[in-house]
Amino acid sequence: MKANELDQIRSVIKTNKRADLIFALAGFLALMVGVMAFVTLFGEMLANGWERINPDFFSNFPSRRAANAGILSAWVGSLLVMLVTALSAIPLGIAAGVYLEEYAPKNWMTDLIEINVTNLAGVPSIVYGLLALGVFVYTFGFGQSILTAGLTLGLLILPVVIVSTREALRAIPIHIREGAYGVGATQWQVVSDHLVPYATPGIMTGVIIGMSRAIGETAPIITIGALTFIAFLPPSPITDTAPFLNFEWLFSGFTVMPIQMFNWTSRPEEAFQQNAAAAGLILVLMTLMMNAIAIWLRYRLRKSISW
Amino acid sequence: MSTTEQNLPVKAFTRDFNFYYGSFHALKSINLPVIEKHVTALIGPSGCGKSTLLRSFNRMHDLYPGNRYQGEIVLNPDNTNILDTRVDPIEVRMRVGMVFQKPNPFPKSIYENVAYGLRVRGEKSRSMLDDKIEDALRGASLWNEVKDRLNQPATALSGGQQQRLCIARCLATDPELLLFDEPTSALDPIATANIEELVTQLRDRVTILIVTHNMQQAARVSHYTAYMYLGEVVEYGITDEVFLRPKKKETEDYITGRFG
Amino acid sequence: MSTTEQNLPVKAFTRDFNFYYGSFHALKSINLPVIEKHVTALIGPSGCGKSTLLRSFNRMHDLYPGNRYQGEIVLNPDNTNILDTRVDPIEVRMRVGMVFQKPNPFPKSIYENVAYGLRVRGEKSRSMLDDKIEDALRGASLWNEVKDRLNQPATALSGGQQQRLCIARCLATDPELLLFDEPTSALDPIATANIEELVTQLRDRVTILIVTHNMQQAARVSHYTAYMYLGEVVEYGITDEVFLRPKKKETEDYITGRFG
Amino acid sequence: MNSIPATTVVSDRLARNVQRNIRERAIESILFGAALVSVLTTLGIVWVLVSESLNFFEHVPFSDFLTDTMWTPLFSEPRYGILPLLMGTITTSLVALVVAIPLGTVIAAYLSEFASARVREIVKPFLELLGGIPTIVYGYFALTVVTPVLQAIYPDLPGFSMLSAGLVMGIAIVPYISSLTEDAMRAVPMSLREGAYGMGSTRFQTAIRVVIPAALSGVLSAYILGISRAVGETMIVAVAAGMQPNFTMDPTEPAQTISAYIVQVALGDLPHGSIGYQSIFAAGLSLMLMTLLFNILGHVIRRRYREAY
Amino acid sequence: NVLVKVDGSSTVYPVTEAVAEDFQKAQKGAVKVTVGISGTGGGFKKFCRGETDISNASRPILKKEMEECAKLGIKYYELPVAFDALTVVVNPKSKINQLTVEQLKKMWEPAAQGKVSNWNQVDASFPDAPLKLFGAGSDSGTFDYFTEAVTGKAKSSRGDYTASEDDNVLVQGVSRDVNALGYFGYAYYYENKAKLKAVAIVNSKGKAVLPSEQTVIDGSYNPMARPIFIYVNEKSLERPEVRQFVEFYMKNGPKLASEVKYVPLPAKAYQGNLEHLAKKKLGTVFGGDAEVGVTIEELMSREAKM
Ligand SMILES: Nc1ncnc2c1ncn2[C@@H]1O[C@H](COP(=O)(O)OP(=O)(O)OP(=O)(O)O)[C@@H](O)[C@H]1O
Ligand SMILES: Nc1ncnc2c1ncn2[C@@H]1O[C@H](COP(=O)(O)OP(=O)(O)OP(=O)(O)O)[C@@H](O)[C@H]1O
Ligand SMILES: [Mg+2]
Ligand SMILES: [Mg+2]
Ligand SMILES: O=P([O-])([O-])[O-]
Repeated sequence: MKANELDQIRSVIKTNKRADLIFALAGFLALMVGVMAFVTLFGEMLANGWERINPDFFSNFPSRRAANAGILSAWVGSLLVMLVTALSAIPLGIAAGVYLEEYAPKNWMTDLIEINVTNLAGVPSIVYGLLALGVFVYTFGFGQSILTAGLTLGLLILPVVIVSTREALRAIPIHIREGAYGVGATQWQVVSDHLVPYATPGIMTGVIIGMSRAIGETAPIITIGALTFIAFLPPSPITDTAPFLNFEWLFSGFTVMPIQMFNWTSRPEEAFQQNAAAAGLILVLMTLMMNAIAIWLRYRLRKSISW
Repeated sequence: MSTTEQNLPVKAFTRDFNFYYGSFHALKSINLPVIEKHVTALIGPSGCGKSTLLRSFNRMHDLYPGNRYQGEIVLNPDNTNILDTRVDPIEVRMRVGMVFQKPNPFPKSIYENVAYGLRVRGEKSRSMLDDKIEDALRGASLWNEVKDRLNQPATALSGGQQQRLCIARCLATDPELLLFDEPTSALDPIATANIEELVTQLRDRVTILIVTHNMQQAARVSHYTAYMYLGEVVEYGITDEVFLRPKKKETEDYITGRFG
Repeated sequence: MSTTEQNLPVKAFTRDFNFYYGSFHALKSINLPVIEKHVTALIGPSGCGKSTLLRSFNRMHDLYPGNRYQGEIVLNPDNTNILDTRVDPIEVRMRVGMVFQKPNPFPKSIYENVAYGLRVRGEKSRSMLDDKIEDALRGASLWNEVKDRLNQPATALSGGQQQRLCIARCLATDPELLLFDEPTSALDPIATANIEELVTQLRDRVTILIVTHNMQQAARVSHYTAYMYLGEVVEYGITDEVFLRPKKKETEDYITGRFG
Repeated sequence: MNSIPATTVVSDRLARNVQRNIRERAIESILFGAALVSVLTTLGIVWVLVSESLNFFEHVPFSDFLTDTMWTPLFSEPRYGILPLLMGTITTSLVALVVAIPLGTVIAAYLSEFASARVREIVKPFLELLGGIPTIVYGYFALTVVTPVLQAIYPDLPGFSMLSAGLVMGIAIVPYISSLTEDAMRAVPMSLREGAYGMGSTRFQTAIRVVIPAALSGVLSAYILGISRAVGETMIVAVAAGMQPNFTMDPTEPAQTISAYIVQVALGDLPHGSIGYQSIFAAGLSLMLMTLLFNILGHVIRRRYREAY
Repeated sequence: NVLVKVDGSSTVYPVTEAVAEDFQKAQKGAVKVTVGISGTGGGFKKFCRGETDISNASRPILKKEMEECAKLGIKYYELPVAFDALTVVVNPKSKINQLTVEQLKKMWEPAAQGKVSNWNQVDASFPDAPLKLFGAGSDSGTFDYFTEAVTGKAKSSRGDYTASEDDNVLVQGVSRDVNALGYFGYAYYYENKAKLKAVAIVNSKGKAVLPSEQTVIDGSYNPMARPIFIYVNEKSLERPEVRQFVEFYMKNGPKLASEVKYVPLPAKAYQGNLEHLAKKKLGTVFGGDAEVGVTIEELMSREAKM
């Protein structure tokens, strides 16, 4: 290679590298925008709401006196709603995911279900609220209850659970299946003894991400009309007399964290804004924690994958 | 019991067996005997249909849509055509075990891996399980290496150990016919030697059909060899004959490395 | 300009070259010349380090973290140690082209694939591009097959055509050294024959270093062969010598198929 | 050897053992039922939206709905033109996308092609966390932080504006876009990158000329998902955009989106059966049709630009 | 299941909520009270279907609603619980100090939509500055009352203003915009005095009056002062927990109303309410008409005549 050709190459590289550097900077800046947004958002809430976070805040009912107001009914409500959400979405989502991935024959029906699931994932949450209002509240007569809210959010996260189930199943290599079939297992044995257990971490990741989305959902809950003053807890699901289970709570009125926050922000007294910030902070921390668990699970999964 | 010309018992054979992946005719009129308690090797260039034929013996193709069998694969002593619609593929797989190219232990404990076939058959007695598992692991020359860590995950074993575990998994259920699909191609030379050694031990106990792309291996472990090409069995015979005095030009070309 | 004993010009050579994947010592003290305008083949069992060595010649390993070079790889005529920290890997790659095991055309048109290297070098003149692209495609024996559909996506070509396209992509930028990593292992026999034919044509124009697991191929296309084993070059010499009169026992075992 | 007639067996996943067969089929039916729930959900949504909308359109001429430029369904002289809500929805979404698409793409390209594995491992989860923050929180962030900042820069900006809501919505959507885009870019096989680097490309050239084109369908789907999100996003606009059906596409004006209207009405809990109640379903139907349009577009794009590698 | 269900007006909500909170505490949790916010109209809808025990209302029941209730045979007690002063506010920097109802009408009537967009269009003496309006959402009693008081017809309003059920959003809007004008309940003004300026409203006697407890009680803050009510289902009142709750309400009403910045009625009004219950005086004293500018005195006399 002649020296002048080499020089030419070098000057081209120099130009190319300048673009490279500029883009790297742009990328870094873009990242910083995201990070800064988060830091400001979090910092704002922290600065405003920090003082209100103490044990009483968790054990007090909402009150007209900002200083006494707490989130007891809100977090218990969120917990119970999430329970219904989980109990409806997890089995349904896993079953549907297993069906689509392992059983579904290739026909129009399957195509329909698949397209449908992808579409549902893109339906705005407020539309689920309308569904709940029209079907659960008025047609089924569940009223503005924990059951209504839980089922609504359950349907909302169903596509997430289905998709993550399918992805987790797809990640299991075909030769694991063949190994199991090879020793004479039936399809259901393969699914229940192998596929679902091995897919569990992946499915859980999806479930938790779905739940963390559900717990912060405000619009559909507002739509079913759950904006109320609730200074009591729903009946306990567990009783001390047989049959030890009680389902009255399903039909109880309720409030949830984002609604409580929303409620407080619309109070005239300035002091309630502090409560709202504190509730928001806790809500964000709850979702962050759930997301963190999901991310950690996925990380573990990626590390321990050994087939 | 049917026998070959030399009056050896035939464990299984195919008769005018054809196989189609959808419209692709992958196997053409295969007539192949598998002699009992001997090793039969399938050799041939990549894509010639070795795996396809092997997998037909335990109806592995049933798992995927669009595949089609035609003709017969008969399993002795009961002279059952395992392709018959009345025959349950699960039953076939309970009688015919398979070891795959890549070791595929389940991500469970070593114990549970070997126990799985027995559990599928409804075996619950712990002592019975313990016994059979020990036997199977001994049969796969793995017992000494794992006896102290039966509850550890199988995936922690080395590749060669995993493959022997997969063999143990099959042995535990006493298969009548054992299928091997290039069982050493993912293994290092030492592990390969171990598996070959194991196959030579097993051949007096079970009937074995093995696919290999390594001709030396075929020569070392098998009694009979079938050379396949483009979905057909071009030549079949006693291994030494096939390797030293191939009857067909294609076989010779392949064996001498002039092709493939 | 350095030369071998036979006074042939050396395009590149390694001197005490070691390579580490993290803590794994993959290449050990490699000293290998690559003779100009000739084909050098790297052979050896799987995992012996052929690809690792080949990829060092255009610093492909820089793309992954934790890799470490030690020693020298010198490129002539300017006698540059391309491993020198002051040498820009991009510059090295502009001088040294590489063709991979699996054809990897970019998801662009045939034309744009071949134009890519020129565009990266800042070439904008359309007529210049047209000329060079035609030359390169002719050089890769692909021109006649694609000249009427230069704007179609490259991914629509057959595997063998794709591989020749990848070769054209390298040729367009006039590389001083062309690296091939098992360029035919993903191709059918006819496409393989085409590529081999192409390599034999190219060897008068460019310097070629080729990895192959197919010994017949090495014998057919190369002038020089290096046999590698466990990260070392065990034997190096004129191809016919290495194949017919190997000096080392390991080489002989490998070549006669007694091993691997 | 007794001869069995030659048979043709088509593969069948299920056992033929009768008892086992029945059990396996029963299980399959149950699983199928679960899969059907998603279809029922869609049917439920369509039924609710369409039936209530039909009631709505008994009172409101369809042409008014599509052409009137005022939306005051709850007033004494109600007007039922969806256009102001539609424009609000489109404008806020556009503002959001102008923020989210470039930011998301640049971040994705940076993470996938530039950042070290370590940086990626740390930053990606962080971005995902950002995506998990409830939108109501973002809403107040827009109102209490972003709007005052914008007003400091641009004093004429009203206290509620599509600009502020759109910007924050954009930030809220960035994680979705960047995460999915990055996934798509990561999925591009290393062999293509090696091909590009082997030709002497810089990272930037590799990213722009090879990786993004190769990942195009994934990248476009990510954008489509972002658009869907923006169009359907509710709480941010409800809190920060001003709840004012405004026939304008000027982002510095306050406005109302379709979703925000639904929340506004739902907050007051309209009596079941009234025209106001029906109006939220008509609005919901419009929203649903919009997102459906984008979903279909997404399908088409995925079909058309399926990854070629 | 010992539960008292209350729903309805957002204006009345703070009072009822305060009562509910203290009541539940006093009962040590033996009785549960839910207080929903459905707006006055939404509340009556449920009330007349028998879904709730008590309905909060920021205006008297209307003819249509009375008919609804009658259909299902639902009878009710009408109990005024406090007065609210609907407050018109502007930005503290605004030069506007007082407004007439006429001027308000010019700003808010439907004909103003898209046309009246500058303060000087309302009155030539007002500054040449864009007019930015903030008001209650169209589903609330506040909206009904304001439109009735200003334009003479309930729900008759222009549409191009920032509407929110969340009054804080309105507070934010007005406090940030020099040219803004908004209206909402007195409590929101009171809590945000620092950020807002109340506008004096020229009353029927031609006097500009600022909202305060005093001006509400003496009736001079008209027509923007309005009574707020609870309506109690007759059947529900037979349940001890509902009766206890209502009695508790009347006993603690004055204290709690002023605590949440409403103007309590004179003590004897609450006493009168209890007597109505005792004497089973059902129905409304308003005859189903939307009325504005009822003073405390008038209200009291009507109640007495019942
Ligand atoms: N699932 C399938 N669908 C369609 N064709 C297939 C399928 N599996 C394999 N084939 C084709 O059938 C032929 C035989 O494949 P098979 O896997 O049996 O070859 P093989 O001899 O085992 O090759 P190898 O040595 O590479 O494993 C090949 O042409 C292959 O492409
Ligand atoms: N990225 C990596 N990290 C760690 N070890 C690696 C990596 N890539 C390869 N190795 C190891 O380095 C050794 C040499 O690998 P290399 O790919 O160069 O072998 P090869 O001779 O090309 O084999 P083949 O014929 O299978 O391609 C092997 O032991 C391999 O396991
Ligand atoms: Mg095979
Ligand atoms: Mg290699
Ligand atoms: O909630 P309102 O009092 O405005 O009806």
